Amino acid sequence: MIQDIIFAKYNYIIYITLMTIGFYGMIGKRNLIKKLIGMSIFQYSIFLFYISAADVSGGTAPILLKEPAVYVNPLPHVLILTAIVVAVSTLAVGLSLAIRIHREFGTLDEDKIIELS
Amino acid sequence: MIEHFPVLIIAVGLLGAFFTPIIGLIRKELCSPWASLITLLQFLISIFLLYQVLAAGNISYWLGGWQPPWGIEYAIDILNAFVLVLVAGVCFSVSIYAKKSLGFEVPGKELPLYTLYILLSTGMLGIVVTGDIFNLYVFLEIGSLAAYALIAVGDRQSLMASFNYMIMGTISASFILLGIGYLYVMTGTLNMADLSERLPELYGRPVILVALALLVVGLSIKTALFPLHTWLPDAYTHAPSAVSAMLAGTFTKVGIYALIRVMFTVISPEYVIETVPVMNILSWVAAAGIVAGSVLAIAQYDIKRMLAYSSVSQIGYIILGVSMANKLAMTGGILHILSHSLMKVGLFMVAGAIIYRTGIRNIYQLKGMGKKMPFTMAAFVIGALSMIGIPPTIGFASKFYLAWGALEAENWVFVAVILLSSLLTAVYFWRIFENVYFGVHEHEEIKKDEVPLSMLLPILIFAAITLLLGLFASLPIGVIEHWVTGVLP
Amino acid sequence: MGSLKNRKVLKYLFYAGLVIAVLADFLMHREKIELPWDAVPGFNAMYGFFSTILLIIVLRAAGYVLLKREDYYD
Amino acid sequence: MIDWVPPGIVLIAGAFLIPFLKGRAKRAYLLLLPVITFIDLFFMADGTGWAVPFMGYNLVFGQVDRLSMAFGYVFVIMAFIGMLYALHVKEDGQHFAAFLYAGSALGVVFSGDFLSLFVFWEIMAFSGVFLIWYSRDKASRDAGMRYLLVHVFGGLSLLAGIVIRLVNTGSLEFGSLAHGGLDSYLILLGFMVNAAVPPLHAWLSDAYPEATITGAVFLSAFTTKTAVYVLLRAFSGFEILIWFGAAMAVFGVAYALLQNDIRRLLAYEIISQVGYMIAGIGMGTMLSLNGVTAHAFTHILYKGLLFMGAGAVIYTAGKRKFTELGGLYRTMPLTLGLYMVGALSISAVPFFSGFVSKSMIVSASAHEHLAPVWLLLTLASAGTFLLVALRLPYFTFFGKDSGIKAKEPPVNMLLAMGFAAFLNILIGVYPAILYNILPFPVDYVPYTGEHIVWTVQILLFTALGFFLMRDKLMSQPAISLDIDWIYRKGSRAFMWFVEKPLSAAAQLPVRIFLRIADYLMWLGKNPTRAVSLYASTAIFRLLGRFPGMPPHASEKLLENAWKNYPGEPVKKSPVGDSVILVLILMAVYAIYYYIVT
Repeated sequence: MIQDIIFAKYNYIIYITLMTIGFYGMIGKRNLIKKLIGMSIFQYSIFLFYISAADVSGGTAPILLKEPAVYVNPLPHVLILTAIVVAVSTLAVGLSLAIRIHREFGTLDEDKIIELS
Repeated sequence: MIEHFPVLIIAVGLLGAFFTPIIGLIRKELCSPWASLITLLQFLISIFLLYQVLAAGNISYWLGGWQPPWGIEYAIDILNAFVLVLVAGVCFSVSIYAKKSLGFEVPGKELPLYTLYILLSTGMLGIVVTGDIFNLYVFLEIGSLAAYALIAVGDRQSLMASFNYMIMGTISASFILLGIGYLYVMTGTLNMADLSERLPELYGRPVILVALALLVVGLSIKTALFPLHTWLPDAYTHAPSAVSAMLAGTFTKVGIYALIRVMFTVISPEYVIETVPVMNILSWVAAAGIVAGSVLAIAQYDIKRMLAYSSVSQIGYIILGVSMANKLAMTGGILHILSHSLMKVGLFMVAGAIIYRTGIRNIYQLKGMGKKMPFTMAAFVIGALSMIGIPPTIGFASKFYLAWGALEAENWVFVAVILLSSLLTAVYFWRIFENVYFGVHEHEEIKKDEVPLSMLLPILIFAAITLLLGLFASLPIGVIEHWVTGVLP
Repeated sequence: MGSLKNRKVLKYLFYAGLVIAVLADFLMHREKIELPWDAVPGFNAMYGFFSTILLIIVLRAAGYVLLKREDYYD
Repeated sequence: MIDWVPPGIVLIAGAFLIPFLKGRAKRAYLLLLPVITFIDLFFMADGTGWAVPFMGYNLVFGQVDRLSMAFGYVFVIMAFIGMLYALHVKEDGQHFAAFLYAGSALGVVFSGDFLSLFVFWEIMAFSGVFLIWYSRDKASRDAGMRYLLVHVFGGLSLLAGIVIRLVNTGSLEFGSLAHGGLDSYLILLGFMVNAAVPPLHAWLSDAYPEATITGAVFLSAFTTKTAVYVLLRAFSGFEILIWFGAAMAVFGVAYALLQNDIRRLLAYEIISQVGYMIAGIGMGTMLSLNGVTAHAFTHILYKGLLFMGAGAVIYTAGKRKFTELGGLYRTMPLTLGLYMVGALSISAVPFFSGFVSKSMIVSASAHEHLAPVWLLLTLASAGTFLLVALRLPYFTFFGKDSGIKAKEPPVNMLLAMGFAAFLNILIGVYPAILYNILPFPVDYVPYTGEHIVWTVQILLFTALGFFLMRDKLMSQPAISLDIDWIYRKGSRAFMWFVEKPLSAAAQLPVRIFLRIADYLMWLGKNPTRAVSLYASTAIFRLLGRFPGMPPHASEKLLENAWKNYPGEPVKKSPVGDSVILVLILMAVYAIYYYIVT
């Protein structure tokens, strides 16, 4: 029973785990870069969710098929491509902010920055 | 040409943003007029769209000719068009104001600033114009990314404010994305109209509840609804004044628009009002936000920070009106989107003007400003009176409808909250009036020293509109009521 | 107020006025009696006088509590 | 076809022309505007005019009947007198504010619906405050601020009442409200603030003495009388008002007696006189309502005159306190004479205007056999005479010579006072002029033998009392405490309260969440260890010691284990805090949704 859930839906469990790790990173870590890493993990966990939802076991890509076959829903993949672009841009903004902060305050430790500002 | 306007409003913005750096490379000074031109175009298109919606009914534009639900649809009804005009109008006016203000506060950064400015404007317009829920997420992120960067060009503390906002904004967007994901998994469609048709069969499944909670929390962050407002005061305080003005007037409002859209169009009003009283809990949170925002505003000394907390309170008003979900309150809430936008943009521009001329931010140092900058301060007074809710300003009309709606709902606590917060608002603005008009400057002779016309003019226009719309409040109210009657049972 | 002599004359005129006012009340024809004291000649005179005295005395007393230095609020 | 314009609009719109005129033309215009308004008023047709549809309701700017006309006439006359008195003032802003103020008062009088009434009501409050602020000193600034706060409170109460009424009845029509119910009580509260009914009166005595010399003349006429008008329309026959009014009449006099500032004395006298009107409204008989209208009419004229006289003294002598004034009759005989006309009018001396109006209300109380009310009103009447006709002139114009070299005020001031004095005597001698415009037919005859004799008795014996005890009436340089103590002293406490405990309380939800968050963080440092800590604590509590270990050592061990829990105490992180808030709210929402379905 439990095995069924774990093995049949393990990707969903991983998505929840990743999300929690991401949250932990954003909340628990003082270093801004680590916070950003947490943020990225959090975002990517959602991508995993989308992809998992689209997956059909044994399905193929819905291109270049001559006859009807089981295929994977392509739309979530496309959506997630967009979302990945967004995530990468966010990370880029975040990292450049971190660089500016480091230049301005000389540290990336949140406590020290708050003391300095 | 005309039938392509819904997409043109976005295309103009995206192309405009793309060409800004190129124009900036030719001559830096051209960036600002270019941004004004682009936002003016968007403004004109949005006015035309509003006109068309009012005259000929809802517009549905199929991107690339693909029929929805396969293709992306831009669907415009009265609410969209109304918010479009508001957002585009504010973006245009502030872009004129921004020339001098940004030039003073963050000199030499025109090139990236105006690119981002146009992107932010376009992102917001995209959120409003689209009829596809995933598209909404994408535009939300376009706008947000531009906003993070724009905030970060402010003073020293703005970096951490922006960072905080970015983390919160990303969580918000991710929640929205996840919520959308659940809806998609359940229904297999992303088109809003299509979703609203397919969802009713699925009501009662826990996964819809999770999606709902994710969407509400995600959008609450974007609208800075108490207690998720924590990013807002820092961001508004430390961002350049023009950016604060624009964000205060538009971005949170667009978030509220999205909330209304999701709650009342995608998911049906019956569901969020009766089956799962989402609106019930939201209205209490909003009421808490109204009072807390006002109280925290009184405790502030920095004028921009005070205005930011005041925003928290006023956003509470809007959400309260929307979430009480009767016709009067809803009308009041949506009208308050307009009135708060007008007043808050005006007030932030005045704050920026004061900083431009004197560099003062502490409200107890504003003594004698009434003589130094008579027109600016007069506009401030009008905005503040509207904020308090004194006729004949637009703020009065919306608060009147809100109070009326609360009475209709027979919720006396909300009535008391609305009136009490008016008094608190009066308290924190009077402190400023007192200093501005009666405080005596000991040292120097005060000479009239107004800000340049390009800054003064938008300020005065906003004050004038606040007054004029107050006198002719029936105009926007009629438009809004039309939409509200169509949505609420 | 003019000379001392004038003052004296005024004073006497004033007293005469008091007496006449009370006396006239005795001769007055009353159209209707609405309040119990309408029939009592000179009631108004008494009431006017004593209410004045009362007002002044009570307020002198109240003044001890209510009156404060002028810079009280500063 | 519209052949007249709402007179309030004429004054308000006309005020906007003032800045464009100069010199003689401006002065002529200032006087002409009330005259035009008067002519406009004269041609107003009875009935309902100027109904403007607005947001689905009818706004009525021209509700004309005999009652509104009576108030309209006196308001316009007073606007003229006040403007004549203020003609020497050079500041356009003051004239502008005065016209706006008078115009909005007229607007209220001719409003037929609550919304336009409310709008004019607020304009009145906000333009009135400028007449105070133009004194341009700290005292007037502070007093004006308090004035505004009180009026905003009153306005909000009024608005709340109006909105409730709108919801309950669906109508905005301004009519009788004497039936009770939350809406009418809220509206009553709003009206009573403006009528300065104790304990809502302190703004009046606080602010009017700080107004400009000319501004006070306007202020004395409009705000309270507008309130009397609306109360008359909406609450006539509302019995509780009788007792409010009677108490108010005595209260006003009593407090006036304590004052050292001449205009503050007169301000408290307004409260007293308005008390008569409120009492008359409460009685609600035809005679009393006529009396209220008549008394409001004459009161505007004589109280204006008194404020003009006091203003003239302050203008030329530069002092405003009894303790600093005295002996001015030599140099200001004209002012004294004109002032005395006002003083005799307010004291209801026969052949002066107060006699024909005040006596209507007092007689009405007798007709209704309200003996205590009669006694209170008569007491107030005696006190008024004592104060305004005896004490004030005695200590200002006679008494010890202060050595101030005052002279007569400018001609326009004297003319304005003269005109007001003329009207007071005219009405006193020929009351039919006033009685003809009252709302109900009048069969009241003021000049009967008994009435005159009784009045004279009261007046003369009051005078006797004054001369016997005038030393006791000598003022002290002091101020009296009043209800305003609460907010004058309270405002500082309020600011402290908001800045410290209240804003802390507003942060409370956030803090509670953060406490939870802190705990979760603490738990998250080393969850297994934390759980084992809890478990071992539970065992210790149960058994009193750990198995195989003496109790003392067990306790020590446990204490150390708690102390050495991994990591330093959790530090706050703004970013992290916000994220935690999101998570907690998310959980709250999800659980809530799950429960309600």
